[in-house]
Order: sequence, then structure tokens, then C-alpha cells
Amino acid sequence: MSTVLLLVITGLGLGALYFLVASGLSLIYGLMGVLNFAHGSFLTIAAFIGWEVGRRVSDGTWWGLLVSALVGMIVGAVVAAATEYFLIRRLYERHIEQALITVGLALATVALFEGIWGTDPIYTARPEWLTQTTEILGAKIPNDRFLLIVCAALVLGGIVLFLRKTRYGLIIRAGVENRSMVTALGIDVRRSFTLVFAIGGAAAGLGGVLASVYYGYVSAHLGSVLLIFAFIVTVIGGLGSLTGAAIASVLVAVLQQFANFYLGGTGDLVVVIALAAVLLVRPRGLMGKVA
Amino acid sequence: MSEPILVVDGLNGRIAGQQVVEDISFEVPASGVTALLGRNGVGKTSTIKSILGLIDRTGAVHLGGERIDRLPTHRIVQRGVGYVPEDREIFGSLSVAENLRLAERDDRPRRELIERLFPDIHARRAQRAGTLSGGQQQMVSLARALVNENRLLLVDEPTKGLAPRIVDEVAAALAEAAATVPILLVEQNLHVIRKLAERVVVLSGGRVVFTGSAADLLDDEARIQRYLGVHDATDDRAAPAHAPDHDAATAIPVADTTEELR
Amino acid sequence: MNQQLTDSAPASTGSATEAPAPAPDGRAGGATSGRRPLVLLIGGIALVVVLAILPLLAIEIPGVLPGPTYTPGTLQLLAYAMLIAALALSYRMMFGLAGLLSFGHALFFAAGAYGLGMALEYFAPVEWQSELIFLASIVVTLIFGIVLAATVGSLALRVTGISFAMVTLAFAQAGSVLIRRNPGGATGGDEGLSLDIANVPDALVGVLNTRNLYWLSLGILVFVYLVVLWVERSRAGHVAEATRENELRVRVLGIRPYQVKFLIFIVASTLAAIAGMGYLLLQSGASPRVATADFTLTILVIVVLGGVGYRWGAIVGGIVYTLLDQRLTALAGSDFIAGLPAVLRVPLSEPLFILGTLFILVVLFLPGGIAGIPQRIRTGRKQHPVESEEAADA
Amino acid sequence: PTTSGGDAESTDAGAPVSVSMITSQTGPLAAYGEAYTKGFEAGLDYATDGTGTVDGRELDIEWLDDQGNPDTAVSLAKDVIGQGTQIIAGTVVSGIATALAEQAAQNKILYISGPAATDAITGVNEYTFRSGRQTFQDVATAGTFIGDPEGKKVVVFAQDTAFGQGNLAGVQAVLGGQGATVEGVLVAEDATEFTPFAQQLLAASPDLVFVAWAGASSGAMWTALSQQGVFDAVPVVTGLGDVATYGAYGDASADISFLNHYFGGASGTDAETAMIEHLEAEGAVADLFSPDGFVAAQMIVQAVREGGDTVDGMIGALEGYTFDSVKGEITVREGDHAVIQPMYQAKLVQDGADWVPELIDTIAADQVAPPAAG
Amino acid sequence: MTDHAVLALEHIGLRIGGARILEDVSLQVPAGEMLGVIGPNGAGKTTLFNVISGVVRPTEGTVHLDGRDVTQQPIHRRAAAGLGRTFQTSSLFPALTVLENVRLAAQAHTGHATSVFRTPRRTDAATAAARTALAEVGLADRAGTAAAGLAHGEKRKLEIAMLIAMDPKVILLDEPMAGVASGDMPAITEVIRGLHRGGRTVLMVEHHMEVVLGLVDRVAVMHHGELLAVDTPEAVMANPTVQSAYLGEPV
Ligand SMILES: Nc1ncnc2c1ncn2[C@@H]1O[C@H](COP(=O)(O)OP(=O)(O)OP(=O)(O)O)[C@@H](O)[C@H]1O
Ligand SMILES: Nc1ncnc2c1ncn2[C@@H]1O[C@H](COP(=O)(O)OP(=O)(O)OP(=O)(O)O)[C@@H](O)[C@H]1O
Ligand SMILES: [Mg+2]
Ligand SMILES: [Mg+2]
Repeated sequence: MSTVLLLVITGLGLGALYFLVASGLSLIYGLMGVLNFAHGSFLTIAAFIGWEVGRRVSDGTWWGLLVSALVGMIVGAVVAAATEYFLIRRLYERHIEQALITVGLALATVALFEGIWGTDPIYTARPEWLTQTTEILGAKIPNDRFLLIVCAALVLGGIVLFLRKTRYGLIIRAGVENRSMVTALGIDVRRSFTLVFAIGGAAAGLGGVLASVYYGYVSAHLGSVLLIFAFIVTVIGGLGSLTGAAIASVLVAVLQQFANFYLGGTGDLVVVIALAAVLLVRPRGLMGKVA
Repeated sequence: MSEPILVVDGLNGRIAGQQVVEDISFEVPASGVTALLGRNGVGKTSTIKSILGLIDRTGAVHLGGERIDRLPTHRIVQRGVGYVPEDREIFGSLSVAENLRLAERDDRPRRELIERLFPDIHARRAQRAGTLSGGQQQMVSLARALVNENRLLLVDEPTKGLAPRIVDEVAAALAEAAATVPILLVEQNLHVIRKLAERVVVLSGGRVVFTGSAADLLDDEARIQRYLGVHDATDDRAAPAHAPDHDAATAIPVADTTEELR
Repeated sequence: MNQQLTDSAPASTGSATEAPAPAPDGRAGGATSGRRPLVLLIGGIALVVVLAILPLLAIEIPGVLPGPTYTPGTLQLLAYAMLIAALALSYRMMFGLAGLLSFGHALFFAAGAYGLGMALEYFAPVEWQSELIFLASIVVTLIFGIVLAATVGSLALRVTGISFAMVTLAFAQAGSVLIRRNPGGATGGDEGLSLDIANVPDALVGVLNTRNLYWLSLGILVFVYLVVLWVERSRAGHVAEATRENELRVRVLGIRPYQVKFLIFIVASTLAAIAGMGYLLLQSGASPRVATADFTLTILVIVVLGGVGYRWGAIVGGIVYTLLDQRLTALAGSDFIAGLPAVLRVPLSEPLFILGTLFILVVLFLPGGIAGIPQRIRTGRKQHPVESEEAADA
Repeated sequence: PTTSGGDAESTDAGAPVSVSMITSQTGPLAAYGEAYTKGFEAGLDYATDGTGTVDGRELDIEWLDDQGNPDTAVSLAKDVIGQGTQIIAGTVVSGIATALAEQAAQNKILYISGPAATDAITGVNEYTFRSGRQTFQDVATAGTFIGDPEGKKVVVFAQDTAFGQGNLAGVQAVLGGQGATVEGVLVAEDATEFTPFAQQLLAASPDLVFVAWAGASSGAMWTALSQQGVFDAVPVVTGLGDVATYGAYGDASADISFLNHYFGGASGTDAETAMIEHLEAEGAVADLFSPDGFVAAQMIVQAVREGGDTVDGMIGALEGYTFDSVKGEITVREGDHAVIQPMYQAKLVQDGADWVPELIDTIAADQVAPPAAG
Repeated sequence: MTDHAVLALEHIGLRIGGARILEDVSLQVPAGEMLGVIGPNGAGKTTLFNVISGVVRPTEGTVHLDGRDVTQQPIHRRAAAGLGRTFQTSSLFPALTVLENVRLAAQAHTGHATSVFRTPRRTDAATAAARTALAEVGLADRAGTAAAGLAHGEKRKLEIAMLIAMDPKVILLDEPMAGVASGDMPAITEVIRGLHRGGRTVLMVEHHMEVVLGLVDRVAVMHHGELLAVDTPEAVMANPTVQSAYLGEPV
């Protein structure tokens, strides 16, 4: 019983992490049609700089973590916005080329991070409480999982509100469909797209800092590890559907936990089979919009 | 006559590196409907898109005296230009209401006007615009341009694919709009042009070949034949209301017209 | 089916509009004059002949090739490049021609490499003639590749666009995980599979015989090229191209696009498996890297680098990429780089950084890829519409 | 006769000897490659008394980057073999070592592998030697922590990779052979959540947990073991990695018993002193794989000095070669080229904010000698 | 089934998410007839064509083509059985040349459309058919242009050329005149007349009444998803409902 509970709650925690990465990915894909392979790099650079700043301010305390998170979000947003501004924008409406640019960017940046911070993981300190556990029904749940779950929920709520309640949401959705017509309605659509990237980048940045808490290290490959799962949950959830991504994140992570534990470490295999199965039955994913 | 609202001087437009509009010059007066005519492929749509900066262009374009040919599209539109594109280009995944809301540029949208002009559209506010019929989509497209207070409307084939009754309605709506805002109208339906247009600009092969009053063109069989290729009575048969005009218009030769514009 | 009821003309059905530019090379029935194909044919044959006698010559291209063309190191590099080019060519047929963006092409290359390696190991104890075992292993691997392609293809082609990419990715990931899991010790896990040379012809073993492996690779490349050419020129190829553009329209014409896509998928995958077999022999082993999604991405990068619109673009891309990959490493380790200040030294000593940046530049400024350069020079065309950042828009 | 099968022209005593060092200068294991490289330079300096020559012959050493990619490594090997190199050495990546061993056999050339720990290299063919320890030696060292294995239960907690599987097989062979019950808890390499597995370890109630872990996820893994209270229940043994990983064990650091191949200061031999001096002069520190490079240099010098120019001569010179190195006396076992060497037990102690290793015991070379292979 | 009806619709109904798009539409079209379909915007004309061509499956009713029930058949089967159509907004292969667009249509008709063992040649039957079709609509000089580069009216012509090359038995034309310059209408009208003259059955949605009236044998009027009337042009024009709902005031 406590094992099952442990699996479920740690699964939720992992799912939260997946979602933090996937939210930006899903936003950027869903709204701009850009399959962003550089998303992992946004996450990694945010984690590195967040860590560099956080540890100088106050290493291993809540205060330090908060600073890291803020810095991470800002860095993520800035890097993502710059990517959109300097690279993606020049290829508007050429989605394959845009995706390719991000592939190139991912290649180059991971190598660059290795050059700067080395190939070894750098272990990070974190607040005392996060290293402890809380006992629920006999299962000792590591506390950082709770932090992850709360942050993911906040991000989900925040982005959904943004899209529903602001005019930007509307502009962005229309701009995806027919960019030049939005311009012809007198709207500077480019700014909105940069904003989408910035928001996605900020979410990735937060994900990066939290991932370094979860894994206990930062490394040049932090992002690439998470990216593939983020892709999978984005697709299973239905491209462009944030709630879908959230649900899929939880499903995938919990499924993965159970398969890893009970089916001899086949978590990855089960997840990709699930991906194929979902797409074959529902090509648009769980919550994908009827195009 | 007051200052023209739009002055196009030596406009060139290219698509994918190919010249589609060549050295076009004309003016749109500050009131009434100016029709931009020509056969398929002569560059009418491209001219409008060049004015809006939707395709690469060179040459001078002035809107109300201000030079706009270096501005990005959204700035041009923000200066008070409404646009109804040729293929409707509504946002299919958005609802009708969202399409209209998106088009509102200020806090004084003329929603009542839209409701009155297009009751069918109003009734379908919540429908996904992509599922509207072709004609319904055309109305959304028109409504998007009319919802704002504009200084100039660029309207590209608004009656294409509309039922005759709707064509009338659209024409009426445009006529109403024309009372307050000048319109540059691309249109194939000569009846609509007859009804609305005061001046015409005719393109051929990406160049202006005729400029003058609507009557000068429409009442001259030979000119219609020469510029628009209409050479049988098809149009007249369906438009019995119009008796042939024998008004001896002072035909302005093309060369003179061009002169006049310089 | 979720077609829109009104105006069902799918101006943008799925990936159709995202498909890359078509091959502008001369097609039968196009406006090409009768001369050109002949010139191309002769040129092509001449090129192959030159490549074939390369091992007998001593051409040196300092900075590009590690040594004179007869040396094993250079031949090895060229052979490797040609196999990658063959793989890229097969990928281009799927992606560039039929618009099928697969993220799982590596699976079939790996199927060829691992399939042959495992078959050779499996047949090793059998008391047959060693040539026979070698041939049997190749045939078995081919059949395995085709069956795998048919299975994956029939499932993945039920969906389109990004879903197709993801289903192929899922299969490839499953394959990659299996290979790394090393079930029953069959694949060697992350340490890779080494070639059991017991039944491999002597002519294909050892550094002295690199030349033969070079010729083998050249043969594979030419073979793949001819097959791809054949398919692209055929009616099926044209239908594939049309399907990429507008699938609904093809169906309304009375043609079933599925058949064509399936055919292209199988042919491309089988060609990839053939290239994979060549790779196993050339490298005397297979590493799990060739089954990863990263490897597929590399191929995609190669195809784009070379120019999606051109068949020979894939070849140029494969060769340029491989050479760059090798030579950039040499550059990164050079004294010149070591002497630079840190801001320059750190990035420049990472070959992948240079490669990635180069790739970005190509996508941005050379939309036709390397193979598109002559065309651009000829037409003097500007780059594709880059949204101008007007001064007034401050 | 590919290279040096006794060709008359190459026996010219004054000619330089061409040695190709293939290792990771970039890629995931570049840091190991760096330690190996530095150790090699120190070893060469030591074995040639600072001359860099052997009996007056230059060693023409070329360093090549395998990028952690077997394909690159094979291409490089073929290139240098084609150019007539006589000795290939190096690599920290097991997958590359096996590929290079294959090239060595196909082309009849001497290959001395680097720190790659895989047991598969030992005895794989007559041309392949190794300069470091192998998994069996790690495992045997781990065994020394439980005294008499008879009747004890050992659980191997490892990643489901060749490295992890190799360790499990090693424990089964070594400790299982001595009467212990051995179980494995293998975790998928890409798993990121280890909490449930920590529970599984506890549920097995073993007498010893042997952890074989590589890569970035070790931090999270140790945290999970510590959080779930594994250290309170069972002694846990693992291999001590390189300096960069000392921080990875977190709060668990003090509770883990480490087996160790080498850390700076572990042996106190003359060779070690020489190596550390050399490294410090270069601005480097002694690390896990420094001795591997050092030994490789010594073996190459031996092969050149005693083996002449034929590969068979060099093999003969190395087989059974016993010499003093960083870790003490080392023997290249004749039958399978296993490198018989002492191993260490260590613990981590806190030193300010950092953790530093401290020697508990040195395990004699023969006590941890791997079973004969090949 | 009525044996002379080449196309027969029986009680076709279509509902999408609660909305009634088509309601109990039954229609028999005898072989060789030219039937005009008119109706206000949103009446369901395009949708009806989509049902006939298989782009949309009806929720009720059956479609018979040439006496065979094709309701469950995929699009390409129906097309292969001789059903051709155009789209309200031109639907082409933009990156292919004009000639290639048409040749694909011809190729589908000549069989072996997807063969790998056949290479299209400048001289083969499909290419010849394509050139003829292009000449017929007056696009011969645009053969080498990419379809994307055509002006709107030319695209409409290209659609019709594809139909000619396909040589179908039953043709559905969805607003062939939409966006065509008035000067070009007579020519296209002639092409359509030619299509019909070959004994083909043609259904045409068109808002240009002058074109409809000049061409068709009968007119079907749709309104709110229902078939109001099918009758001679004269009778339909005289129908007061049609007058008020569709034609409006005479201009
Ligand atoms: N995307 C494009 N690529 C290349 N050429 C184009 C493109 N769009 C239009 N053209 C060319 O530009 C010329 C002018 O086209 P435009 O659409 O402006 O004509 P138009 O007068 O609006 O015609 P229509 O009455 O058919 O709408 C045409 O000859 C056409 O071939
Ligand atoms: N998914 C849907 N949900 C709701 N209504 C829909 C949907 N799809 C289509 N409709 C409605 O079905 C009706 C029929 O559309 P259709 O395109 O067939 O009209 P049409 O007669 O071709 O009109 P037009 O002459 O304007 O092209 C329209 O009123 C449209 O809004
Ligand atoms: Mg137009
Ligand atoms: Mg319609």
C-alpha cells in the first residue's frame, strides 16, 4: 500500500516536472506551430544561471532558491524571446525551418554549456526542508515533490488565465492561423509571438531551477533528458492543449513509475508504446482541438 | 476637390522575386468609391497588398498626405485603413465573435452597425468561423473592416461567391459605408460597380491603362471590351434595369489620363 | 475525418503547406530540354568513375581530408561519408519528396546494422560455407528490414503530420531502448555490437582492405541513388509529391495516397537498412547511437544542410557533414584555438557548437541548402522573405 | 602482415616509434579523458626520466579525440593504422574500447586500453592489453567489506546498462562463488525516480548493498536511499568516483563504505609522489584515472624498450611484466592481460564545506585478482 | 434504384454537434443532365457536394452512384468510379507546375496511377491528355508555371482542366465562376458546356444566375439544409420563395 502511494505521489511530482517543461513547449507549438527543440536549452541555461546567482546570494536556503527561481524565469524568458526575435521570426510561417533552427540551436548550446560548465554534473545545495521527507500513510514522500506539484499547478493556472482573459490570447490564436491577416487588422503580431516565447521560456526556466532541485544537480544535459518526455506528454495531451499536457504529464509519469517498478524497469518502453497507442486511436491526442 | 486620401506613385510589387505590379500610379479621392478593375491576374489584389505592405514593394504611397510605404502593415492599418481581403481570410478556428473582437482597434467598436447589417452573422456569434458557409465568411470579413472608424477601406472582391440577394445587401452595406469613408474597391461584378463606383482605375498586365470616371468606362462598350474583355451581352441580359446609356461621355484617352495624374 | 464542411479545399491540410520546396531538377514532361538529362547522365557516370578510381590516386586536400586519397584513413572517412549520404538520400525521398517527416528513420539504419551483426553471430555456429552464411545473413536482414518497415509504416501512416512524426519516434525509441537494454546479450547494450568476422569475406576485413569497403560503400550509394531516382521519376513519385501538397485533392482525383506513402516508406526504410549493413561492415561493429532520435535528427540536419529540394543535396550534405564533423574536431583541438581568449576559445573548441551554428546560418541564409547555391547564383534571387525590421517601427 | 609483422625496414633502431592515443577530449566523458591524459604525461616523464625517449628513440605521440563516439574512434584508428602507427592506447569509454580491441585484432597491432572498466576487454584477444582496473576488481574489493561472504545476502543496486549488468555478473561470480546469495535490483538507465527502489532494497533485507552507479543521476539516487533510511538498515558499498563526484553523495557521504580504484594520496609510493608532483606542476590534481594514464605510459615504454618493433615482441615484453607504479606493484597477467593491482577501501570525511576521501585499508593485489578470462 | 439516375440521393441527413446541416435531401439526377444548385449562402450546397464526393459521411441516408451504393466508400473509390469535382476555393498542388497538376488527374484516369514501374514521359497519353485539357481552358501557355503563381481566375480554369483530364462521368462544380473576371466568364461557360456536351452529368453550384440559367436543364434550390424545389429554370425563377430568399430585389 505505502509503495503504491509512494509511486503515485512521486509520479505526480515527476509529472509536475514534465508539465513545467511541456507547458512552454505546448504553448509554443500550439500557438505558433514551432516544434521547439531548443526548449531544453532554455531550461538548462536558466538552471545554470539561476544556480550561479542563487548560490552567490545565499546557498542552500529558501531565499537562495527563490532568487534562483526568479533569475531562472527571467533568463528563460529573455533567452526564449531573443531566440524568437533573432531566429524564429525571420522564418515566419515556415514551420519546418523553424523547428530545424531550434535543432541547430540545441546542438550548439548544449556544446556551449559543456564548454563553459564542463561535462560533469554540478551538485547543488538546497534548503533543509526539501531534503527531508513527509510521512503519508506510511510512505515517506520527499518534500521537494510537493514543491514541484504546487509550482506546476500555479503555472497551469497562470497560463490558462492569460490565454482566456487577455486579448493577447486571442491575437496569438489568430496569428497562428493567418499571421499576415492579423497584421492587416492593425495588430503587431510579432510582439505577441515574442511574448509567447517569453512565457514559454519563463516556464521552462522555472522548470530548470526546479529540475535542479529534483535531480540535485545542474548539467549541460539537464534539458535534453526532460525534453523528450516533454514532447511525449505534449503530444499525448494534444498539441496546444495545456490541460491535456497537464493530464498527460501525470498519466505518463505515474505509468512510468509503475512500469519501472513492477515491470522490470520498462518505464520508457511503456511510455513510448502509450504514445503510439494514443496517437493511433486518437491522432489529436487526449485533448487536442478538432482542427 | 479636396486632397485625395490615397496617392499611389510609381508602386512596384513583387511576389517571390517576381514583379507582379509595375510602376502603378493613381489616386483615391477623399470620398466615394473608386473601383480598381481588370481581368484575372492583372495585379489588382497585388496592388492592394502592396499598399498595405503585405508584399514587398517600392514606390511612394501617401495616406492623407503622410508617407506610409515604409511602415509595417499594422502601423498602416492603425492609421485608419480597413481591409477586406480577397479570400476572406477569416480565422477559422476562432468563433465569429472572436473574429470581430480581434478586429476592434479602439474602444468604440460599431457593434450595432454590424448587428444591423449582418443579422445572420450576429446570430452565429458563437460558431467556429471555419464552419461558416462561404458567404457567411465573406460577411464576417466585411464586418471586421466595418467595425472600426476608418479613413479608407480597401475591399477586394467582396461579392465573390455570394448569393444575388446577399450581393445586393453587401452592395448596400458598402454604399452606406461609402457615405462616410472613401473606398478602394476591387470588383468583377459590373452591376455593383455601376451602383457604387464614381471613379475607376483599370489595370492590365500589372500597369494602369485607364483612369477616369466610372461612367466614362461603363458607358463605352468599346472600352469595356478593350479593358475588361467583356464582349457579349451576358451582363446586360441579367441587368435589364440598365438601359444602354447613350451619354456621349468625353472619352479621355489613356495617355491623357496618365498625364492628368502626373 | 474532421474535414470542414464548407470550403473543404484544404488550403492547409496538416503538413501539406509546411512541406519544403519541390525539386526543381528536370522532370520528364517538364520544360527541360532533351539535352540536359544526357549531360547529367554523362556527368554522373564520370563522377562515379572518378570516385571509383580515387583509391588508386594520391590526391591531397589539406584541411579537408586527413591524408592522400589512397590512405586507409581517408578512404574510411570517405566511405563513411558515402554511407551517411546514402542514408540521407533515403531520408530525403521520404521527407523531401513525400513530405513524410519521420523522427524514426534511424531505426531502419540500426535494423540493418544490428540485424546483420546479429544474424552473422547467430549463423556463426552453422556448418555452412562462410560465403553462404554471409549472403544468408544479408538476405535475412533485408527481409527483417522490410517486415519492420511494413509494420511501422502501416501503423504510422494511419496518422499524418506531427502525429506521424511522433509515432515513428515512438517506434524508434522503443527500438533504441531495446538495443540498449541488451536483451539476452544480443545487442551488446551501450557498449555496442562488434562484428563477428568469422563469416565475413576476408576482403572486407582489416585496414589494408579499407579500399574494398570504400568501393562497397560507393556501390551502396550509387544503388540507393538509382533506386531513389527511379521511384521519384515514376508515377508513384509524382503522386507522392502531389500528396505532400494536397492530400484531399489527390483522393478526389481517384488516387489512394496511402498506397504511395506506404511504398515510399518501405523503399526508403529498406534503403536505410542497406546503408546500415554497409555501416556495420565498415565500422566492424555497431553502436547504439545509430538507433537514437538524435541520429535521425542528424540525418534531418544533413538533408537540410545539403538542400531538401535536390537529390544530390542529400549526398553533398552527407559528405560535407561528415567531413565537418571530423575536421572540426581537429580544428577545435588546434593550437590556434587554444591561444584565443576564453570568450572565443570556449565556444570554438566545441565542434558541435560550430556545427550547430553553421547549420542555423544555412537554414537562415541559404534556404535551398548547399545544393541550392548554384541556382541562387543563377537567378540572383534574394533570400526568402525576411520580415524587414522597418526603421519607422521603433 | 599489416603493420609491423617483422618488416625489415621498420627495425631501424633509431627511428621514432609512432604511438596514437585515442581518448575523449570532448563529449560526455571528457573529464575522465583529461585525467587519463595528464596521468599519461606524468607516467611518460617518469618512465623515460624526463627525456620522452626510449633508448634514444623518440616516441612520436599523437593525441586524438574520440568524442565518446565509437564511429569516430574507429575512423581515427583506421587512419592511424593506415599511416603505420605501432601502438594504439586509450579511451575511457567501454564501447569504444571493445571497438578498438576489434581493430587491434583485425590489424595485428598493439592496443592498450584506457580506464574503460569493462571485463570484456580482458582476454578478448592477444593484441589487447589494459592499463586500468576492471569491474571484477571493484566487485572483489566490495566483497572485502563483509568479511566472509558465506551465507550472507548481497543486493546489487545498479543501472540496467552494460556497466550495471557487468557489476551484477561480477558480484554473482565473485561473492556468489564464495557462498553469498546475490540479488540484483536493476533500474532503467533513464529512470529519474529512485524512491520506490529504495523501498525495494529495504524490503529485501540484505546484509550488504552494493551500488554500481554511473552518471548524473547518482545524486538523486543517493538522496533517495538516504531519505528512505537505507543507510540506517544496511551497510552500503559503492565505488568512489572522481573528484567531481565527491559532492554527489550528499548527506549520505559519511554512511557509505567506498571501494576505490585510486584517489590522490591513496598509495604513498614513490611513483605516486612523482606523479603528483608532475600533475601539480601542470596545474592538475591526482584523480581516479590518473594512474591508468601513468600505467599506460609505463607499458608503452616497456613495449618499446623490450619488444623491439614487432607486435609479437611487444606482446611478449608486456605479458607477465611486473613493475612499480602509482598504486604499488602491478603485474600484467600473462594469460589474459588482466592488470593485477592493489585496490583501496575508503571513506569520505568532511573538510570544511567539502568532502575528502580518507584511506581505510589497502587490499592486496592478489586478493582482488579477477578470475582468469579468455 | 431508378436505373436512369446516374446519381441518386435518398433521404440524406447530416448533423454536426447538434446542428442540422442537411435535412432529408432526396434527389435523382438522370444521366446527361446539367443540374444547377442554387440557394442562399449557408444553405448547404457545398456540404451536399461533400457528401456526394465522400469528403463528409452523411449521418442519414444513402448515396448511389451509377446504381451502386457508395455511401460508405472512400473518396478515391468514388472518384475512380467516375465522380469528379472542383472546390469552392481552388484546391491545387501549389508547388507542382500547371501541367503536372493536370497530368496527375489524367494519370489517375489512365490507370497505373501509382505505379513505380511507369515513368511519366513527355510523349505519353497522360501528358497528351493534360496538354489538350490545358488548351481547352486556355492555359496552354502557363503549362510550366507553378500552380501557386497563377492568378485567381487562372486557378479556376486549372481546376476545370483537371476535370477534363480526369474525364469523369459525373461532375460537381462548386462555384466555378467565383472570382472569374466578367470578361472570362463566357469562355469558361463554353468550357463547361463542352464538359456537358460529352454526355456527362454535371451538378453546378453557382451564384451567377446569368450563367446558371444559360446552361442548366433543371435547377435545385436549397434553403436551410433542405431541398426546396427541383424544377425548370423558368419555374424556379418564378417561385416567390426563391425570389425573396435568394434573388432579392432585381438590381
Ligand atoms: N504567390 C504567388 N507566387 C507567384 N506569383 C503570384 C503569386 N500570387 C500572384 N501571383 C501573380 O501575380 C499576378 C497578379 O496577381 P493578382 O492576384 O494580384 O491578380 P488579380 O488582378 O487580383 O487577379 P484576380 O482577378 O484573379 O483576383 C498574377 O499574374 C499571378 O500569376
Ligand atoms: N461544424 C459545423 N457546425 C455548425 N454549423 C456548421 C458546421 N459546418 C457547417 N455548418 C453550417 O452548415 C451550413 C452549410 O454550409 P455550406 O458550406 O454547405 O453552405 P453553401 O450552401 O455552400 O453556402 P455558400 O454559398 O456560402 O458557399 C452553413 O450555415 C454552415 O455555417
Ligand atoms: Mg485578386
Ligand atoms: Mg459553398
